[in-house]
Amino acid sequence: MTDTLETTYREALREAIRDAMRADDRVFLMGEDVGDYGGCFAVSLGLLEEFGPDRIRDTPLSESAFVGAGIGAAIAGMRPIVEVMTVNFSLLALDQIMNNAASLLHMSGGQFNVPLVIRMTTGAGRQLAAQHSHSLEGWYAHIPGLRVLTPATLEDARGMLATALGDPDPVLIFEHGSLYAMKGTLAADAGAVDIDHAAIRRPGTDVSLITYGGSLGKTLEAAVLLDQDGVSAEVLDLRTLRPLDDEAIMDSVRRTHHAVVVDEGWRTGSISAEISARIMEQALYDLDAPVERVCTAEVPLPYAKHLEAAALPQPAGIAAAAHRTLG
Amino acid sequence: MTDTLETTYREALREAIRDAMRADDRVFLMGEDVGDYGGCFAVSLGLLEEFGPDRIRDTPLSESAFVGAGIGAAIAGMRPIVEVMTVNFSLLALDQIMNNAASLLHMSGGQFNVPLVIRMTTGAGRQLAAQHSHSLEGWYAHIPGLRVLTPATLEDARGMLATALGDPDPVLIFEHGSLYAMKGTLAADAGAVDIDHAAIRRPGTDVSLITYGGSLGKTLEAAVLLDQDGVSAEVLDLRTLRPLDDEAIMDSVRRTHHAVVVDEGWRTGSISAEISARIMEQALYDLDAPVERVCTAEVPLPYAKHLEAAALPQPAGIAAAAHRTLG
Amino acid sequence: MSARHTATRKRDGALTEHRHDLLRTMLTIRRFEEACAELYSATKIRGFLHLYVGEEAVATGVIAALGPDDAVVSTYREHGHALARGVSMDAVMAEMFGRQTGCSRGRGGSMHLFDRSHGLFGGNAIVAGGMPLAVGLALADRMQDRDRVTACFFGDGAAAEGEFHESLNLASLWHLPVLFCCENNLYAMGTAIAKEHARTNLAERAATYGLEAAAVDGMDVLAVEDAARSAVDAIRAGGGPQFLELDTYRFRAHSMYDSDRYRDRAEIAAWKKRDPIDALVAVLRADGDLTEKAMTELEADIAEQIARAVTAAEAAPLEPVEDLTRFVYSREAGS
Amino acid sequence: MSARHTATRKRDGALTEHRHDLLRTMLTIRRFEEACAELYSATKIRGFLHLYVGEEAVATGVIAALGPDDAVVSTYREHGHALARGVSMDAVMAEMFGRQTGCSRGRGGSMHLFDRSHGLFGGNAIVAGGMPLAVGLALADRMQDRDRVTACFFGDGAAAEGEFHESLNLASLWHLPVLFCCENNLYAMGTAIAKEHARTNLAERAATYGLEAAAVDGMDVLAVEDAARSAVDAIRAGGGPQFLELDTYRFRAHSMYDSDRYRDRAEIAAWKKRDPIDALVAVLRADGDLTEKAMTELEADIAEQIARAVTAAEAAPLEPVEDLTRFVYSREAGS
Ligand SMILES: Cc1ncc(C[n+]2csc(CCOP(=O)(O)OP(=O)(O)O)c2C)c(N)n1
Ligand SMILES: Cc1ncc(C[n+]2csc(CCOP(=O)(O)OP(=O)(O)O)c2C)c(N)n1
Ligand SMILES: [Mg+2]
Ligand SMILES: [Mg+2]
Repeated sequence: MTDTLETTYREALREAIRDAMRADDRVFLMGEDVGDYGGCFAVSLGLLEEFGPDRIRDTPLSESAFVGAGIGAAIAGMRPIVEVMTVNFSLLALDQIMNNAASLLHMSGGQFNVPLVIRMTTGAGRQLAAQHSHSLEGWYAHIPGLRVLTPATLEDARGMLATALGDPDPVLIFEHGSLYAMKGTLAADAGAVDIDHAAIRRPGTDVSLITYGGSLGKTLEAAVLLDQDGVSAEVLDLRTLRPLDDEAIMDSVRRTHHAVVVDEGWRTGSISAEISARIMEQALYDLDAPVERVCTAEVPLPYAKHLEAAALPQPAGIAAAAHRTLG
Repeated sequence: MTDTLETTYREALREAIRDAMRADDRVFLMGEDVGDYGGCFAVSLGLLEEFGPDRIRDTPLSESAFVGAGIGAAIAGMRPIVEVMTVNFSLLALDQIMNNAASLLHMSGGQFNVPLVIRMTTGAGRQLAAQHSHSLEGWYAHIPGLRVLTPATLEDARGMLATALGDPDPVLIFEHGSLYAMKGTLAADAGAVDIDHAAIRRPGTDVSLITYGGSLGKTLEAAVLLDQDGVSAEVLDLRTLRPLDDEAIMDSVRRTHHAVVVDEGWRTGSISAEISARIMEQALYDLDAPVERVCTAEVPLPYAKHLEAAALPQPAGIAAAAHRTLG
Repeated sequence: MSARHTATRKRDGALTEHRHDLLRTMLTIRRFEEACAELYSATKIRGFLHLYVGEEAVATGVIAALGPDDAVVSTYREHGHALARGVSMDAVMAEMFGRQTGCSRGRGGSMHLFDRSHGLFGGNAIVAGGMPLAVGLALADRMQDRDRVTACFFGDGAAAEGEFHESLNLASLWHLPVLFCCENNLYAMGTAIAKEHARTNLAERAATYGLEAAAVDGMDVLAVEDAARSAVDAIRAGGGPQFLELDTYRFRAHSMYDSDRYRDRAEIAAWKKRDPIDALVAVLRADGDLTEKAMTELEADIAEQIARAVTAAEAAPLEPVEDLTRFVYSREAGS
Repeated sequence: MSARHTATRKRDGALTEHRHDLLRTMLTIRRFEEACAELYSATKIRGFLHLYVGEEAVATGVIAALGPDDAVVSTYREHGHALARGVSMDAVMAEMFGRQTGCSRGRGGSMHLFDRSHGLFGGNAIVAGGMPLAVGLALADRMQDRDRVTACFFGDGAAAEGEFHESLNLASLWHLPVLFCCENNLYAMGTAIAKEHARTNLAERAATYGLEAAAVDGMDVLAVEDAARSAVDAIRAGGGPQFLELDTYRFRAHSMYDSDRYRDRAEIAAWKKRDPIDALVAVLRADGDLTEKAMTELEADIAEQIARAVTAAEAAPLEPVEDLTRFVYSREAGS
């Protein structure tokens, strides 16, 4: 077996950027505080020193302009990695993402593809309150023309960027803020990973727990709780929210006949609703019970620790939902 | 019975605005070209002459600033009706809508409610191509703190605004671009309507066709087609997308045991997914078949008439989906 | 000044020919759009149709100053830019007809004309939405040491959008090769510039971002070309972005839906007296460079070209419905 | 000049008292935030914590010039604005602790302090996000003939956002009673102003929207108050919006997460020599208006007030979890 190294989600992301920049000079990183500051979550720390201010490019607070500039640069032959500090601020650039990045190829009858990667932090859990805790990756998964990735493991943090940069079309990568400090081991030669398929992170036979991103850890904890109750839960990590891997989802549900979708987005109109609807459409007769959804309470996330914790999906709640499906 | 008058959806909206402005000087209309131009879809035509430029207020092309100004004005005692020309451009104001309008009440611990009404045109069908044809009302229905209305009839065009203005919190009203010219008769004394309940627009016993806004007409046409095939379709007009009237939805499904959701939004992550998921959660055992969804193809809407028509929900496709659920 | 420079430059065959080209371009745009207006009423063309009639000198003059490899980013009012850039009229007309032979394969229509081979990057219908894109094209050129210049067209109304501010600041901050061309036709749809901007001097506003900025008579194609030429030369020489405010006027309504209630008839009439095509014709006549005959032949020639384009568009195939979801992704991915 | 004006105004009891109030306010903010930093390390306060240390003269001077009914819109760095505005320290501290007695009932935290009774409209953590809101407050005041002035605080980085451009244009175009207060501390997080703006003279930029704009020494509370007072008077007299660039510096990192790698230690040291509190103390001492004893008593007084606030916050109840979804809607609607 290949030797491994101790690392973190943050370092894995950084190494992925470093590799990409070394391999291809068309690649550059652009965003607020990616350079002198080292990245608001320290992902790009040290890269300025290696690659210089042209390729580790600090931008003004102008989300719409620098995301749009990334789109233009991609069309003109570069391979930009645009970092939007958090998904909350990406609303200011949403017009550019939907009306330009996602639409140009089709509007132009196939002439202008946009090989752009946009990275942003998503999610709650650090008491950052209502304007800094959104989970809007489900919204982006609604947009034709985009690919949406949600790395939840060190392997994916390390490997998804390279694959995304190889994609001829815009790819969004959502990094959950609670994952940056996650420690673990990674194969020393870890590299590009497939971004087309969901992954079973824990096999099981009684119920399928379907999740992604920052909720994977909590869902695995729930699986442990369920195991203690004698319930064998399978945990499916979607990895990619657009396009969804229907086959993997249905395959798991057909084996377990019970499903719980865990999603940090607000429940109404979340990606969990899409998954639930697809399961009904494609596997209704394999279900022994309605698909359950465990989502964030429909409230602008409050600062107070106990209120925020109560608003977010938690292992006990996930386990309870699984028990409900099992009746 | 009260006497009636011939009118249009456009005129009904205009009369509603006129009434509201006459009844309460805190009410004013603000947006691009609402004054001198008469409204991009002529809804406010003539109101400038009656109320003057202070209360029929033309704004610069600054969606974020004038929507935000509407929020501030609402907090400070006015009752603004902000018109955003179309939902496509509302992306530029989405940060203000989500992070201020929808969040201020909660973030402030109940101190600052935002009695604001935002009107915008939504939808496709007029060959306006990719940047002018979005149906994003489903997205807005995802946001806690907002109310989302989709008037599909003359009564609702005439009556929803007054009720919305009476609401202490932000209300968004989506007017489908294809409805403005819709003609019909309205009670001369038509006024405020309830905005809490869905409405059965055509009773039926075999299948529930659940829809809203610009798709209501097509769905009613589909019901006629189905009737010719001996299928009795019930057409439920949701009217309000947030909060959804679960009771009305489940009541219809429990009677027909079959459901088709018709939604002009792109299928993945649309409001139709939420409705489908809720039906499974609340009425699975009343269903004789999976809930079907008829949505817009997942493509930036093309200009060419035949391509656009093929991308959008159509009566024949709706009827076919109903037949599929009936097996 | 620079305009006079050209006008008085010792006339030679090349100059005469060049001015005739400018005239042909402006007249082609004018007649093409007049035809489009009729085709719209005949419901052959649908969607939104924004005509450039009266503003032809702007696109014609600026684009005449660009090199073959330069880039153009425009708005929904871009027929003139496409034709001036040399995009085939057949392809533009076919696009309006929604045909497969259209320059965007019928998917874009009037508001979304694209042509990679001519460096036309659209056709953007979100006001100011093309500005960040232009900044990005220029950023890539700078990073790849290309000496391409990107001309970015937008209106006076667009200058009120946040993206105008962000884009000018970014281009100036990063010293990017963008020529910002503000087509100031005094109205944003029905809103007069005085209701759009607290200060209506847009060149002055632009200058505060540290760019060279000038206002030019947008009804004088020679003045426009000269101003654009010196700006483009300076940009290509590494001087950073520049801004031109091109003062012009649309002779027609904002779009085919607009009943033009907000403009004073006298104002319109006054501007029509400054028709950019008449103006150039007058200069050429004064210099004895344009005969009646030449003018008649030119009109006939253009009329025939348009007729051919219409016939071709009528006959052109539609994109098969099975291809609806083509070009959503470069590879045929699903969702 | 206007600063000298105050400083040299014939000293009387009222003036002495007023300057002591300014000192008390600045010192209260300083000591309060020093306590917050410790409480953050002790994990009593969580989330993002942005300290105002070094910038106290700005909030103190501007807010001293406001009337009791005026409005304040601030950012995530707003402890100083809240305290200067007279929001109870107990309520602010309790908010940081996430308690029910907090000024936002524990839902806002450090970045979202609100207090209707003191005209504090937040506490906005989207950079420049409060600017359109301030314009709207002023619009409502104008339409309702109230003579309220709205002071809108934001940073140098915010001036790069599109909303800055849109908001200044709108306020000037509509002649609204807004005092735009740009807290120019030379950095937007780790990005120096020269990397944020092509032209770093923000007052000059603001003036191009047609507002009165001036740059003021933000480390001199008397200068700030005088500049703000004349601006507020002019605005209240119907003169339209004004803009103050307050040149200042944060002595601490951007937030508790920031290791401050991007600032030169010498630069920080130089600015610390201009500590606004020391500066005012020096003036008072020179005028013989501040005894050692008075200073010691003031410190003791503030220390005790903070200790009480901490104790009260510690003891305060938490909002019951059942009330999680309260205040999503004014009426208890569902979704
Ligand atoms: C962001 C956005 N808001 C509103 C519109 C609707 N709209 C289309 S053109 C236009 C006026 C633009 O005026 P200007 O920039 O001066 O360009 P002109 O049409 O005069 O050439 C408006 C309001 C839009 N397309 N995009
Ligand atoms: C729209 C948006 N983009 C990015 C951020 C992250 N962020 C928070 S504060 C800040 C710097 C703002 O600088 P400035 O406006 O100068 O205010 P200062 O912090 O210096 O007081 C950034 C980038 C944000 N909160 N909102
Ligand atoms: Mg214009
Ligand atoms: Mg700053």
